[in-house]
Amino acid sequence: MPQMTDERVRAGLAREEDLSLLHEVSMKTAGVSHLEMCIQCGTCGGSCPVAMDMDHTPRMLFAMLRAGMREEVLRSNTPWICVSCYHCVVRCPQEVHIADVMYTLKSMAIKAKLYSDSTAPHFSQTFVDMVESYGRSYEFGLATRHYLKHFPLRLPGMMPMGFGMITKGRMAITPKKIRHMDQLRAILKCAKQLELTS
Amino acid sequence: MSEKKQERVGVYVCHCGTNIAGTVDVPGLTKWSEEKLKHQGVVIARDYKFMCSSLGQELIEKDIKELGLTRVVVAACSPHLHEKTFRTAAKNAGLNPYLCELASIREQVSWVHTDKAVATEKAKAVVAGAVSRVIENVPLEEIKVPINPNTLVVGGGIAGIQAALEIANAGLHVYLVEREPSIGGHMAQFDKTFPTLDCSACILTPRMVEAGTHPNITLLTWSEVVNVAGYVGSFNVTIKKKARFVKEDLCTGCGICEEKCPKKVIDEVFEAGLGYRKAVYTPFAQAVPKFPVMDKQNCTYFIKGTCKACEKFCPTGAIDFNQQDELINIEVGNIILATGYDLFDARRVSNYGYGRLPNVFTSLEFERLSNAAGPTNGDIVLRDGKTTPKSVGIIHCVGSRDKNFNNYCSVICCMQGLKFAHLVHERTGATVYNFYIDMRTAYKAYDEFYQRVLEEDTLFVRGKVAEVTNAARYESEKGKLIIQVEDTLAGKQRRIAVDMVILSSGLQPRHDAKEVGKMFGISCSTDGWFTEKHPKLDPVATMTEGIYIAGCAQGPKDIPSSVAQGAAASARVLNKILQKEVALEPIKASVNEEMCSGCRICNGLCPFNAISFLEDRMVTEINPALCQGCGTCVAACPAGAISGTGFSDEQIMAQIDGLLFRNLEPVEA
Amino acid sequence: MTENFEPTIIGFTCNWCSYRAADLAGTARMKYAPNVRLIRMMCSGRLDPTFVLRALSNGADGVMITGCHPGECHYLEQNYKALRRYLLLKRVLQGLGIEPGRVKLVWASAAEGARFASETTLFVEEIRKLGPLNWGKPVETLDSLQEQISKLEEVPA
Amino acid sequence: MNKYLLYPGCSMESSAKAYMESLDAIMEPLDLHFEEIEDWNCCGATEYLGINLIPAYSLIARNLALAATQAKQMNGTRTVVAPCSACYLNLAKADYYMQERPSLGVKVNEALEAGGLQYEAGTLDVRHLIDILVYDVGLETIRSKVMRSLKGLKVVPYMGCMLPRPDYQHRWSDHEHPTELDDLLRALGADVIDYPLTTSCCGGHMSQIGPETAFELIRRLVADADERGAHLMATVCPMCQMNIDAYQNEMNHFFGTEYHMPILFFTQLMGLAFGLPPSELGIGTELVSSRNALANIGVEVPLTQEPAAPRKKNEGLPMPPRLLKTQQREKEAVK
Repeated sequence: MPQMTDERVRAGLAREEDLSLLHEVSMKTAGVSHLEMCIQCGTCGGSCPVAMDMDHTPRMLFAMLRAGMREEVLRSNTPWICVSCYHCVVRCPQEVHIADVMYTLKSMAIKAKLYSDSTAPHFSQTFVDMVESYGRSYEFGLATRHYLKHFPLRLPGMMPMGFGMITKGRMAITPKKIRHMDQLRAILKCAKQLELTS
Repeated sequence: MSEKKQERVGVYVCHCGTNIAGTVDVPGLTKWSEEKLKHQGVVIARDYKFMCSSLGQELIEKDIKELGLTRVVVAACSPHLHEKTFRTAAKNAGLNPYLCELASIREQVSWVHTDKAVATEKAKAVVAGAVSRVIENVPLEEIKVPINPNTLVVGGGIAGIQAALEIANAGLHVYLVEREPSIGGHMAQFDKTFPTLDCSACILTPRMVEAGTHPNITLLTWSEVVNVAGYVGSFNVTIKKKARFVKEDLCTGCGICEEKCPKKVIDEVFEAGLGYRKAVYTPFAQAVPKFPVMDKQNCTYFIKGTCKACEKFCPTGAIDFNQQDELINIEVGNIILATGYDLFDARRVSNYGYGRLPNVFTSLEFERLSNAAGPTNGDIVLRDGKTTPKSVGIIHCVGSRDKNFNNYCSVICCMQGLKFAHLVHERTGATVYNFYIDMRTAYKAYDEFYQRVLEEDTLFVRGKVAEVTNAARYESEKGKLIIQVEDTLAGKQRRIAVDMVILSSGLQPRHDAKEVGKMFGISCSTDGWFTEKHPKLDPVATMTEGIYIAGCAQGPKDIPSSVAQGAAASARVLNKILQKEVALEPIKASVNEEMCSGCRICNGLCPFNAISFLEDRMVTEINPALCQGCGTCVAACPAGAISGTGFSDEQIMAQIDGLLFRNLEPVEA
Repeated sequence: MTENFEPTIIGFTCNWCSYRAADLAGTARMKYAPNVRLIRMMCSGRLDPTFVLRALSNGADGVMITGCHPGECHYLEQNYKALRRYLLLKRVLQGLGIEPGRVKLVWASAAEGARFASETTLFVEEIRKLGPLNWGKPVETLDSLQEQISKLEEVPA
Repeated sequence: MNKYLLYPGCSMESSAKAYMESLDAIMEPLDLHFEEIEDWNCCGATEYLGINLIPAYSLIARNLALAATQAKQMNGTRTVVAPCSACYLNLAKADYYMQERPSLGVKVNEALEAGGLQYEAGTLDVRHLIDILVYDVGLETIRSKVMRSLKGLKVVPYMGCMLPRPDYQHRWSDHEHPTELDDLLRALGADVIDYPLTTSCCGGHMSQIGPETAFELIRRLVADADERGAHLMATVCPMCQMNIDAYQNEMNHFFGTEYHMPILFFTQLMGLAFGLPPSELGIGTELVSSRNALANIGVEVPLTQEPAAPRKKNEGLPMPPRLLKTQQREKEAVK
């Protein structure tokens, strides 16, 4: 059973079974999500600059969360399309932390292996791998690894750009590494443990 | 300790059907009270199905007479419900009503707890507390004060006008105070009124004229209340009558001064910033009173020292540049506040572009735009003053139902939006879109109007508009306003290009509502509206005796409800006046001069200025007429020289001990 | 032990806001912890700190003071005075070696029945964590009484 | 002028070198002093948050922890400056959420412990570079340093999204149309264009994972700027610069358009206005050359080697049907 942060729930004023999936997402989201407050007004779906490429608008996703449609939600491409521009967040009349909920749904989808297109999750993972091994992002390694895997066709078109970036000294061929990598590793190791227990 | 007292206490426990008996072991509680509280003086404890019934009351009255009870505790519902009932019963039986206490074991026990044993124990504590307390009660007499038959109505909008007329027609005198140069309020600015679409001015002006000419109404426009002293029955109010620079006794309202005045000013108030007025002006043709006012900030004479065109041309010599503000003092018995609302400032919703995109209008601007007496004589045109829009988008809930601005629903916006849709359709034939979150048309003949607008092919989109922008993405959008919204019923984001956008802005408490509330001694809700005494059963009275509220000052509402409240408030006032005198709860603080050390700690504490210091005798004195009985000074007095009736230290200390079972008779082991 | 310990709490309420909030919670049949026993005053400004000390020394484990939200006081500004006294009182309690957390000031308007209910429940939990306050518990001459009280406390919530 | 702690962020050393160079260049005339956070690490950009909550926030918090310790040694400063909007948001967000949700703060600190660090949320003030320039240095000072006014240079101020939103500490004039950048550019004498898309998104990481999506967003920005007759765009964010500069060429091929909209960092424009030579400001490292744009104010940009191997026409990417549908859908919507 998901533990309840919601004051009303603790005071026995709301029934948890109605809210379980909603609260699971709420609990896994940084900050206080206010997810249960959504009034389905569509401000988010209207504000979204990339709604046209989403299979569900954020609003629909929240309705589906309420309906407990776990799989449909986690399969949706919506969180992966989200560009976290925070237009919806500042406009939402109910102060729902929409962008952060999207991050939560991504991580839930990855854990449940339910994402439809692997490009985005792999990109994130590659990026994270770089960071975990160098402590810094490493654009060249990232670009080459990522494009070879997902956009081989795109490479020729990218060449002049990549070439320009390198000649203009805007992309280093070799990665930068932080000094106390050991410290960072220790921190992340512990953090991952905590992630599992929470 | 309380054992010394020899009071004869009766305890009466109510079943309230199963409301109490369902969760509390009533017979057990009764028996317990009789045994465990005997030493406190409980001589009888009874339970009954419905204590508040006439039979229940008779039961108590009978015991008081026959068993010679000197104190009564009724364990039943909240004192806010039946305290009066049982105190009256006590009174009928010849016992001072203030020697009867209520112990709330319904609202505070049976209704909020489930476990019978636990609930019963808490009920015992509550009763024990009440018994210990009642023993410390002392007989009190209600304070009677006479009611001054005059009434003050603040705010000359439709609610205030209605209230004033009701009282005046009953033959009693009313002072009607209005901040602006004319009465009429927001309603005077409107074009049509929903749902019947009758012309606002046509139905309002007769009332304005009646109020302006009524022998029982003293009309004080261009005036503001600056101070309120006293209490129900006899308020002393100071009103500032701002200088008009026009002698009302000489002015005929011919309007020549306005015609000749060379100074043109944007009219931010009546024309909502969409039209112009002169430096000397009457805000609109049907203004009541007809006398113009001079706006000192903009008058050429006051700025440059020359001009006086108005004075030169005035046929009756009514212009007086030396007029000063004057302070008027009046005595009234009751006050009705009908101070209305401010319109939400739509510029705060920057994604709707008001103030940045010329063809975005507010609801009030549109009212003036569509008003035949308005700046465009009723032509609905774009900001350029000539182009008629081919497509118009009306956005609901602007600044309302939004935690970033106002949480509450502004009530009128939906119907207002529908009215605008109809007017645009009727006058321009343009395509009209209405963007709403929920369509709220809940009132007589309102939904029918919604149906009518639907028939007129107005396009409804369910979704809170995300943004209004002039950044075109496609040729078809160039030069237009693009409304971006999720059509939540289609589940798709849409971009709708229109020529004109109207924001159905919400209502807000007056910017100075808090200060006004403070001046009249009433409180505001978290949203800033004046708080009524009871949200359902007492919507026009306030917690302060003699002060009533009506119209939008109490919360957003439409014209019918404002009128109804105006009338309701006046009815409450009339009933007070007819009673000739009013009884005040005798809960007051008083100073024991022997004990007062004159430290003056209490002096600064009273917001009602009831506390004064007698320099000659070096002691503090409390004026019972002004004291409201909050008890702050009682708690503050280091010498314990101030005592508060009804809630004395003795009573509260005793109740504490009772609640903690510290008054139970020790049972020998 | 603190798990099954049922605290006894005295609650001071304002006649105009929090007492009505309690009534509202009742009318709405909202369920909350039964440990708080209320005393009605005309205003939180009436609260004499000695009331709190009296309650704590006579067997209460905690005291809840409730009043109108700042700016909403029925007597205009007296709840601010309550606030000042409350802050002072917490210092005094510290001096007496009592956890200041045993006294809590809560704002609740007449409309906030739900808030009153949840705040009450939360406060009871806080006191439960602090454990019983053994100050001025009855002496042996009243041991029978003590029995009674402990009996009450055994009753499952 | 008191010292600030600087969190440069990864891109300042690579793709946004020009930003760093120009910042270094203007610090002296403005008497600004930054102290770089010792051994700072990547903030995780928008990627880590989508994978693991606690690790993501621990990664960010390490920087805060290091900064907090370093701040103690300095003359009581508590301000961390981030020139990159994404870094700024991540740092600010971690600091804010660790307070809003104490349980998160506890866990993150538990993780930091493993590295012998700890951070008490709220200790630091996380601010963006432009915030410092506009509100600490002040427009007056900036105006006084202008040697070569940018008069005649039509600029659209592009704030991007992650700077003014969600704005936990209410630092910005507005969420939708903030005026900080406009005012700063005006102070430099530039002809500032009212740009309705000033806080619209550049596509962020979508240029990497969903190019069609990103290209459309880039198109909107560039097209509107072009429509309003801008010579160039001014930005405060490396990611925005990267997307609009580096991907503009690809975007043009994708839509068959021929936009040429250079985008420079506001610090580069400040440098120019302060009379510094373009070479010191990393001007010329942009892929969409600002040469012609800057010619409008008589600034000579030395020719740099243009990217070689111009692609053959037929080499463009196949147009995916998805976007065609989209455009139809959008058009219908307009009807």
